[in-house]
Amino acid sequence: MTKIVRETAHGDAIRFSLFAVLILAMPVWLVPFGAAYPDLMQKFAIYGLFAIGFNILFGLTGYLSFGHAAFLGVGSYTAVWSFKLLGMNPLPAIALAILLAGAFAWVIGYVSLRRTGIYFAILTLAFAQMSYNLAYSVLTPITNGETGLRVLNSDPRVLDHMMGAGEVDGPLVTNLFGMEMSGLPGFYFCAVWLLIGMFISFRIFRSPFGLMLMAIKSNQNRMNYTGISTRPYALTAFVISGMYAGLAGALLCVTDPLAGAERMQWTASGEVVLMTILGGAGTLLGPMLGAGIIKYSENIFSAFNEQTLHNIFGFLPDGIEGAVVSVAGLFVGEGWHLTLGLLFMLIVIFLPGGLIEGGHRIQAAVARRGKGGGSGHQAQPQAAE
Amino acid sequence: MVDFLNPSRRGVLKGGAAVGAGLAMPTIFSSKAWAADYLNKPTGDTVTFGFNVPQTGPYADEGADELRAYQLAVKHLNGEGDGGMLNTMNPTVLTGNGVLGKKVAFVTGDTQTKSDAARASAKRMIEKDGALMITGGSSSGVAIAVQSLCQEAGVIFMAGLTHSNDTTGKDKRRNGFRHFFNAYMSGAALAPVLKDEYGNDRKAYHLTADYTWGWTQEESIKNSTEALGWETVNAVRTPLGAGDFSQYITPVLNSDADVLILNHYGKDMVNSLTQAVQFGLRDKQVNGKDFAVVVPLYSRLMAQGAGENVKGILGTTNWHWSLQDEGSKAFVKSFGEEYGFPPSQAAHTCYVQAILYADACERAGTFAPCGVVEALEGFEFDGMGNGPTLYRAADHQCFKKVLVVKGNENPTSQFDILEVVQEVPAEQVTYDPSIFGGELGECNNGA
Amino acid sequence: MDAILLQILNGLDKGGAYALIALGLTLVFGTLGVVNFAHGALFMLGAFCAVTFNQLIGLEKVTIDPTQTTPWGSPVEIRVPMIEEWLGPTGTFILDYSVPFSILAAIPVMIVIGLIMERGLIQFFYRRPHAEQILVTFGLAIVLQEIIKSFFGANPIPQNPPDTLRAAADIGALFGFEPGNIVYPYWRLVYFLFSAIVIGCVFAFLQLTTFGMVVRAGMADRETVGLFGIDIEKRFTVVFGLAAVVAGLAGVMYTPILPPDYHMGMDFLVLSFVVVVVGGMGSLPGAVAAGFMLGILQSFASMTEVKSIFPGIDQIIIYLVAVIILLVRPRGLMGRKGVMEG
Amino acid sequence: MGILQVQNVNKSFGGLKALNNVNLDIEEGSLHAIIGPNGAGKSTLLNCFVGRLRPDTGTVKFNGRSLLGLSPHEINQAGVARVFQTPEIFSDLTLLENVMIPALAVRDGAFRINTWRRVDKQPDVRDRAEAMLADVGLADKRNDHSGNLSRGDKRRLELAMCLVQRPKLVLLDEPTAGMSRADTNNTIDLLARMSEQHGVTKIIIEHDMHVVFSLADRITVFAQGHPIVEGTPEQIKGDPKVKEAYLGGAHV
Repeated sequence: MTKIVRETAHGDAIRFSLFAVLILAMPVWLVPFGAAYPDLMQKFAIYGLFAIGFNILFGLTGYLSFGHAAFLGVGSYTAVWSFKLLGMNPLPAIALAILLAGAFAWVIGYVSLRRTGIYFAILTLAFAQMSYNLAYSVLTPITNGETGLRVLNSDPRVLDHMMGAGEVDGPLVTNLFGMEMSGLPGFYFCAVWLLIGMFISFRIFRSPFGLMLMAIKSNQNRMNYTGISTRPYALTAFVISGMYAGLAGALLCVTDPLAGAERMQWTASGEVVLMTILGGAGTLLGPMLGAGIIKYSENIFSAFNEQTLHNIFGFLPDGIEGAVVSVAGLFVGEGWHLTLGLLFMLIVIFLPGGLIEGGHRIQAAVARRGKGGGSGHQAQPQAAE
Repeated sequence: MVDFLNPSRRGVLKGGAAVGAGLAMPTIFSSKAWAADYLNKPTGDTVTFGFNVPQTGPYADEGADELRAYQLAVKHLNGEGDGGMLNTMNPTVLTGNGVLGKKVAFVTGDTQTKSDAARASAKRMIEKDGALMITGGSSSGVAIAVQSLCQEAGVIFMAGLTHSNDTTGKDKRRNGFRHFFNAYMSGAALAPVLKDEYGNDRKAYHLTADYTWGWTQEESIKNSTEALGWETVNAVRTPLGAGDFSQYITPVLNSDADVLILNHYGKDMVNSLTQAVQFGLRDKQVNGKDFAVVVPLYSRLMAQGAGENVKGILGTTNWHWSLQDEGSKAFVKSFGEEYGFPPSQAAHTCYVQAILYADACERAGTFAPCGVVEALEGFEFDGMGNGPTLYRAADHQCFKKVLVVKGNENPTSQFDILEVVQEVPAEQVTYDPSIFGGELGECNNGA
Repeated sequence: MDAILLQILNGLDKGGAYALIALGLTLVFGTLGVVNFAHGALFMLGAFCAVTFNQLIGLEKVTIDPTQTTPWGSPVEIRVPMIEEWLGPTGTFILDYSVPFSILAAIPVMIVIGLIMERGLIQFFYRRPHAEQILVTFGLAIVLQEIIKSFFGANPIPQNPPDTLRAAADIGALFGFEPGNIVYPYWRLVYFLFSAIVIGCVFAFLQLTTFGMVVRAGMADRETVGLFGIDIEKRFTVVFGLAAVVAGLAGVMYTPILPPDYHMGMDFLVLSFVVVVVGGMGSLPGAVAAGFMLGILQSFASMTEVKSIFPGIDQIIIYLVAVIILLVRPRGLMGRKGVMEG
Repeated sequence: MGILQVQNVNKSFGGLKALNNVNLDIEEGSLHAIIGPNGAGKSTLLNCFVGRLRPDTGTVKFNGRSLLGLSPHEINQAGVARVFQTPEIFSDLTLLENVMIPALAVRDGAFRINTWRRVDKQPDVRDRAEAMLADVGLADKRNDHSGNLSRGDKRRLELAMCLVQRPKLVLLDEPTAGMSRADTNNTIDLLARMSEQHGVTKIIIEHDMHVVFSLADRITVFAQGHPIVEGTPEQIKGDPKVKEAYLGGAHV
């Protein structure tokens, strides 16, 4: 059984500040990893938010949803429509996206939460697949189907025109009162939302509400006989995580005003499950970590080609180099899915609690190796193994 | 520091650099942007191309072939190998010593045949790797999405395989160029051949992939066949990736139709064609005529998947390795020597796009996108397969011969699947650029 | 009328494939308690057994004709299948019937694959949460399909049905309808019969053999069977092998209908899960019934007449039915209480 | 007028009559034991009290209010707590959290979105939970993981979870089943002490006669879905019908 790996509330302020510093300083410390370019950092922040929200449902409440990509999609489409109709300011777009994704999540959650376990998972999957299939075909007037919904110069953009910023010569970029939301400013915009989202997640984890969610995951039967009506709690968690997904979807469009239907596909829902578990479901920081690793491997591993491999292994003798390159070539470039698949298997087999659990284990091992008891650096009394 | 507050400032990196400087960013962000008069201006002795092809997903094989062609093109541009179509292109200023004195380097990315992933990958190549030009792709959705990204970022996009009218129609962009043909041209080229083969009194039944490309093709083919006097009995939309098409094929049997037109590509085409043949459609007689199946857009790679079922079935294709002009022969030879098999049409179009871009830079004397755009617009050339070709200025669409092909009845090898029935001259497929609407807009240098 | 009959045929045929895949999935779930997301990959591996078999028996003797060269410079090769050279007409016959013959090859291969999977990985996940089972088998599915992709590429590889079964049968004429209106490909009829036979065999095996009785008892109440001193887990390993064979055979026989590619398992995975859940997790008759029911409904939803009333209904029908059934019948058509609700 | 009144309750499953015209009246403040052989309908009756099952006919009134049609959490909110045969606790949480959850349920009701104040900064609830843990002798384990407790400690914890709600009625379903003798005795002591301190009404279903006779004020004996005898422990000990119910007929 996986147990909830938890830190105590003690030290949250430090933990959060550290997190904030790490996020805001990403453009610096990611340089040696080759990941310090705006688009990837934006993706880290956005998918981090998505996973953090998903974790509130899956990690805390224990409901495995296979349909959260639908809310991401709803958020994206809402945001782009807000750009088209209202204007390129991201704030109304985000507000509307969160609201609409929340409403959508309420409807789907209300129906799906009548069931639990795999039946719940399949219900959410069914709703998401219906949304995706329709968005790709019949709903093309709303979603622009395969090509994806974009902002055009001919769109009304009422607010922009009122502000006298309606005529733009060149591409339409979202801007926050004149500041363009692409490149690094775009990243920092997402990062601020990530920090807000993370802060709320901290509050939920430590609140009585969060405790109720954990209790639902732990023993729903006991909850019923403890005078708690579990379904509204689960539904609230579902809607909150749907709103996070809507926010993430809106941010995807703030940094890149195009909403494609593929982001609603079931594989996209599966991706956020993987992110959460990879980092550690039910932990505060795990989902962010998982999101970062998956997006990193998607963007960096897939970019390797034979040429880059030869550059990397160029120091080896010719014969060996050729062999190493052809073996390594199986795992990168067009083979990066293989790496991803192996990574999942290894993590689930050996670290079911995710990377955060791995960290705890190392920490515990180090503590044991140290001066023995009483050194003050022992595993937290609450950290479960 | 106030630079990025000015809304007229464009460019992904410029704004980034402003904040970057404020935070004492590493030079990676600032050095390029400040010195440049256009985005990603090469400062060293290399110039970077970005090859954005599907490496995973259903079009991975096509993507792999595209990548092979690009690598070959880079070799030829840098003066390695036998030079391929560099020797046959006319006119050209390329000499095989790189472009504008710089050696060509390249980076690759995976589009996954998804607009989101393709844009993320293209952004990486632009933002991180400093690519000046993005090229490749195997679907229209991706092409349109990446084309508009390149427009906004301020680099050149040389489309790979994309067949929708929209790419150079309502979604055309000044920074984007397409060498591949489109659905309208397929219809225009196919119609006369259909008339010769099947007469002008036919009833057509369309099965159409239910997404944008499928719809544009259905419309184009409908228009050109109805102009022949054909009647369209029905047009049914099928879900993308339906797998089993039997429930869409059986109604064809009971309809009055005597021609089935499959507006499918990729796996959908392989499956629907295989299954249609199994249902005996090709052996059927309706209204006293032999029933016919037509696949308006053929790809040799995909046709391989349908095996013997393609025999005798008409369609169009952009290029085929069996063409006997000097350019095609040279390309097939150098590709075959390098990889041991002939190139696909996707490989051809991608190779040509890379060469054309390099040539345009050389002629313009700059890598600045606006200069390249100017050099490519209205450019006429020959010797790249498909005969004399025009890159039309009004919509950045290439006009050249379109091949009408037929599934080979007696293939001599596994690559000999299609035979060319007719090379339809460019005049016959040329159309008025205004019919599809859209605006090219201004070119964008990205800085 | 003809149209409706044809759509029922289409549904039976599609339903046969769904039912075969779902059968193994639910068998594994009911016995081992494992949600196997790699089950679609087994279907795909089965299909590639047929491809490999075909390529092996189709091995060609290559003679090079140095006088001619291909346009890309290499000499022209003349290829003759060796099996034809050795066996003459028998060889040609085997080549022609390579798909049905590859069943013989696929059964042992799939058993071995199934056993390796179960002993090597699945057995460690019996008591792990379903979410972890889903993830690890999903990872396995990706790995398997990427391996296939690196050997066979991403494009579909055509497999032909035997020549005599290639055409379509005029079954309408047999029953006195107007000839030519109800025609159906022979191979699809074969596929439907085949799936019915395999389903029948699996049920007979479980109903009539002692082994099957123990397995069924284990599905109903694992602890009690364990109390009798029966090593139920050893039998479950065999059950996993059986499920792998059923999925594999479904894949082998489906290749002439759907040219196989590395991704076909994933394409079927979600659908077959929906089938299993609609039928009721762990219920064998439920899986079969749901498979055929969804297949037929899907066919009807694709009719132009229906689509003109509900646009896009064919895109969502399966999911819509799943939602309705799960809301009306909490545990699917024939599900048992308490299964998979934790 | 007792605190819990059961009148003419019948319940069948298919053709099987699980409860046959049951009438019961539980006196406030008493510890009422229900005993009987396996399959006598004891657990079915309990499930009718807590809202898991709904009787086919008859009424169940708690403090004069009908419980029929209420869901388990509503019945709990009305003041009925339940202890399960196997301790049902939140085994992923700490002991303190386990007890705080029912305390929160009392303070905040069946549903409240309460995300602003940290859970460990709710002194009212926390103090109450800690006092309760101290009461059952688990105070020094309050930050441990409850999943690792011994069975006896789990039972104590579950009792604490019920009692912290200050219910009017506690239903105990074989609270010592499967326990060691030592744990059973501890549990008996605890129950006895709880009766004194909290003065709650209790209904206990039990097989273990030792437990029943050392604790109960009144006993009802069930056989075949029907209460056959009711009385004080002394009366029950001597009753011939009880012997017959256990030794003859049903229980083989």
